Amino acid sequence: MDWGCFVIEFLQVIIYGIVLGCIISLGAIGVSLIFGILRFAHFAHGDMMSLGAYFGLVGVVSLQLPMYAVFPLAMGATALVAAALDRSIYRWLRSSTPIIMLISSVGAALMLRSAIQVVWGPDNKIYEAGIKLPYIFYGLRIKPDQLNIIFGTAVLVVLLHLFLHKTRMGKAMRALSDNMDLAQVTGINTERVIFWTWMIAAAMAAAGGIFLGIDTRLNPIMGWRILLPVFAAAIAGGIGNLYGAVLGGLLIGIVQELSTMVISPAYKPAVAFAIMVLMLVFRPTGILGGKE
Amino acid sequence: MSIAKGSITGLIGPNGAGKTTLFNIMAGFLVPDSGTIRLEDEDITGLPAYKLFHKGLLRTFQIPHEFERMTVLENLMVVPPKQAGELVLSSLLRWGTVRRQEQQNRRKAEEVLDFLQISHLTHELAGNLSGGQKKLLELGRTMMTEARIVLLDEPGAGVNRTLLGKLAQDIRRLNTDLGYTFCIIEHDMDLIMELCHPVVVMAQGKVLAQGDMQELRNNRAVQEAYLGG
Amino acid sequence: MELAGLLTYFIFFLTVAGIYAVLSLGLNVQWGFTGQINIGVAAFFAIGAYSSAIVTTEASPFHLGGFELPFLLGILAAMFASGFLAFLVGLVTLKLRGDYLAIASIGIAEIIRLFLKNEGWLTNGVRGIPAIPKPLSGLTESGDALLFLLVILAFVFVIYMALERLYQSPWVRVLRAIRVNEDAVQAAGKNVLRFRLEAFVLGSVIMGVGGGLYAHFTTFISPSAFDPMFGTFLVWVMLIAGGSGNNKGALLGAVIIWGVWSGTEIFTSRLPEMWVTRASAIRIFLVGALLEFILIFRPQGLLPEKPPKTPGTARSEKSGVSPAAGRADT
Amino acid sequence: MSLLQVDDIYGGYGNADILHGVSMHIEPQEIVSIIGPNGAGKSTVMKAVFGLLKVRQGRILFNNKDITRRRPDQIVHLGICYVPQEFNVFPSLTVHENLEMGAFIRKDSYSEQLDHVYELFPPLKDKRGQSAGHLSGGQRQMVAIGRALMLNPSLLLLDEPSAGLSPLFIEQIFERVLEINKSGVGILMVEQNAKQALSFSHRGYILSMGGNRFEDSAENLLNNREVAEMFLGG
Repeated sequence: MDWGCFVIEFLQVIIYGIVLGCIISLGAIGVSLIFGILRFAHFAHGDMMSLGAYFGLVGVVSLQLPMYAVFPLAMGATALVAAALDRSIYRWLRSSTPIIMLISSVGAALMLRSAIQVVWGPDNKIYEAGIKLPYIFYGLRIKPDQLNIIFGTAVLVVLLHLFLHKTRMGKAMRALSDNMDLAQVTGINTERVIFWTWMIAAAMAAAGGIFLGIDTRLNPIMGWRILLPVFAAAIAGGIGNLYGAVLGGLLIGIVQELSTMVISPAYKPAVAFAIMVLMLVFRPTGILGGKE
Repeated sequence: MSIAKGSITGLIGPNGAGKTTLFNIMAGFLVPDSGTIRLEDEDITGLPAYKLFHKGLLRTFQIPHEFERMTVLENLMVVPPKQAGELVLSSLLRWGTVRRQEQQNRRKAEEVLDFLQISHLTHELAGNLSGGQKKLLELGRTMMTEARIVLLDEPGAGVNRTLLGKLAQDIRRLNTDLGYTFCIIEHDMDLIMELCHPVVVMAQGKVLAQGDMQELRNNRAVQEAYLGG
Repeated sequence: MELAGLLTYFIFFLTVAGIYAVLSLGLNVQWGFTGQINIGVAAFFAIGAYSSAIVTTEASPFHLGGFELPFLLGILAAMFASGFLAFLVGLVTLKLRGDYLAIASIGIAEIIRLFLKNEGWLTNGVRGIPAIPKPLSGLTESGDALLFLLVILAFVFVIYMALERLYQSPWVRVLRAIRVNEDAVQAAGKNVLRFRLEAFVLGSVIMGVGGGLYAHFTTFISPSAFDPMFGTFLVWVMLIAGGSGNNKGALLGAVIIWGVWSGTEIFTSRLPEMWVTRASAIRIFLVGALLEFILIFRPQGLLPEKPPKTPGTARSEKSGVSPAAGRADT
Repeated sequence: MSLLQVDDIYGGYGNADILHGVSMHIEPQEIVSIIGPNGAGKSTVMKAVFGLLKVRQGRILFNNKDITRRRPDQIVHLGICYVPQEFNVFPSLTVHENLEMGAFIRKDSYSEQLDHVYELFPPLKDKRGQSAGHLSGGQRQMVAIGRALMLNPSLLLLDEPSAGLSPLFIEQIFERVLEINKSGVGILMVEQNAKQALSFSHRGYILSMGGNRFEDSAENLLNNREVAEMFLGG
């Protein structure tokens, strides 16, 4: 292979990595938000992504809605499920240890996944049949879907940034993430903020799930499979730090895809794991520095 | 600063003077940025806490670190070093040895409880003790092994008057009978006065003065440190 | 005939429950005694199964093998392999906070799963390893299943007794102390990391045994047998339902939850055709709900942990009058 | 009628009491300091008033309303604000956002109050866009006090406002506290820095071992030999 080809190939892989990174980022943002405020690793987050993807399926296939209308619908529906989950399960365990919360989120993950299987069945699903032709720039192929994913993620991250910095509830969320006790003595209704945190985290997860469904296929275990990269991204970026989560997501996505140039693609998830372990051992606060 | 062998050295100073930080460094819970710590001429700077323990340097905590879901007896029996039963295989295979050691340790623990006069609490869960009793238990844990020097972090905090008197007595008895060296952080000046000689005053991360409590009380700088500029 | 069928089913039920009991006893060492969260039980289970299978099977062109070692050496290999894996994982992760261990452990499980699937030379990939010898088979005409059940029960019994003895030992006493307050254990001169690592490895070794037993029971293993649902979550629910920290609880949980699981199968198999395919999902949903229910309403499980009796010549035990002693022992 | 009245309270964390019968009262528009040796339970009294720990026995009245055992978020609504000693700002929020958080529960417009706070602490105005975590200790204390003022409270609880500050800043902070008081806010303050605190308080309480030891006008306490000695035992 000559040098030019190699560069093209390399850039091509980087593009795939960015697409995957965007999807991972959207999950990692939620994991990071929840950890920042509730101090536990939310193991049901991947399955929330799956749920979002399937709600998207309802919008696309059953309701025949255009994609831009599907997103708010699926994100809203997933947010409601998250809120219900918090009200019915997590809230009762808030006073116990983060470890118990973690175990209960594993239970919640099981419930979400099996609920998806019951409703939609265990088979692979896709949003749209047919192959779209990629655009080609200087030999680089990029599909319209992939552009949409990158663009959509950027829009969502900007919206989230605006929410967190311009709205009262967003600022309160950041305040809670800084110091829950101080927020309490300031008179902030922490339960309400926590409620909103769940909704936002779940909405982001839903969007990530739909993108994942667009990029690959839908199946009930898709969320569980991507949970490890999502955690790895949140940790690599500095858990509790949103921009870190985005950066971490892109890092994990790109390195995972690049790794396929050297090792068997089957071991992609192992790469995420390796980055995470290296991070934990050498720089536990993550790239941008997170909470403890 | 130095702590003389066989002394009961008091460490006092206003809040934020850095006393507990100093303790944490001496006991191996924090690593100093610079400087050295020596235990009888041996450099122990930066050694982890569990290694210092085996060199005879023990500590207690300001907020009692009891094992709350374990009985008082178990709390004490965790401490003795080199227990055969702490190895999985010997627990399984050399049960006789382990049992014998356990009996020894148990006797030792019972002696300690007798010494502290809390043997009626032997089988109580440590979490159910009062604040003062927990302090005694902290002290008791240091008695389960041969110690050269014991760092006590506010043994008197939250302890009522009667129990405090007893605590003071126990510390003195340990000092005279068993030859323990103590270094005590304490805010209760009565306790310091009763027990400690010499007393070291710290303020803003530095040693301000050292000497007898009587002298220190009349020391201008010390008064200032406490009352504020 | 009806009765014989029932008996066969009963033997099968107990055999599987026994294997699960081994897994949940192993998890009890990690979570119950020490407070370590291992969400990759399936990995150690699988490693155990594959190790034992590989060293005991006849030569095959599809996977590594041909050692034809006896069953007990297979189990030994299973113990060694899963223990070694646990040692490596532990070295890296045990210094970190508990939730990081949890995250790392799902990573390990994922990697092991990929490994078993993709390294065909070793494991025959997704097609799995067949013809794993079953010990004591062929000795009687129809009693193979029963004999194997006895083997399993013997393992459960030995592991249970060993753990009960350990529970009385200074070793577990230190583990329980670490769970409550690590700093104070440090101050008492114990190398906390060493104890944690030992607990993690011991727990995983026991899970490895469970894997080995499973391989010889089914005589055929493939990666799909070790999915997280059966390999990890069910074990967690068993331990938490039975009572974390209590070995009897781990046994009881294994039997009861396996009972619930098999019981719901009888129920779901009567569902209308279109629902049968989804029945397993419904059952998993119920297991998840059961876990939440227990965590919220009875976090200590059916048989709560209780402090072990301290050995020694207790004066209070001799005289038997101390009221405090009475309270602590009940 | 006292603004705040504390009647013989007992309480602490968990089972062990730290307070053994503390009583005090604060009149409207008064500055009252609580001083005493370390471990006397000074901060604990304040936390008890603000509902941050268990009061086992005794009564706390605010404007004649019983607030014993109310939660902090309820107490805030009644017009008491609390400034903790440590970790009293949201470090990743800007100065401005910190102040906004202080007014979180206000439904009405608070821009006037915001201007008032910036007037009171001019340095904050220049740093309004900076994250509070990057401020100096003194500025952080200003943010913390400013945040508490956003609700226009009638009683302000300050837990060691001078802790860890350089002398210059201590003076500045105390001056501001005096000014806040002049605008009609009652102030209850825990202080290590006994002399300076008393020098601008109306009255003071001296605690020791979780109970009242002395209560007097600030002036008398300052000149009391016994008080000075008490800090050093005896």
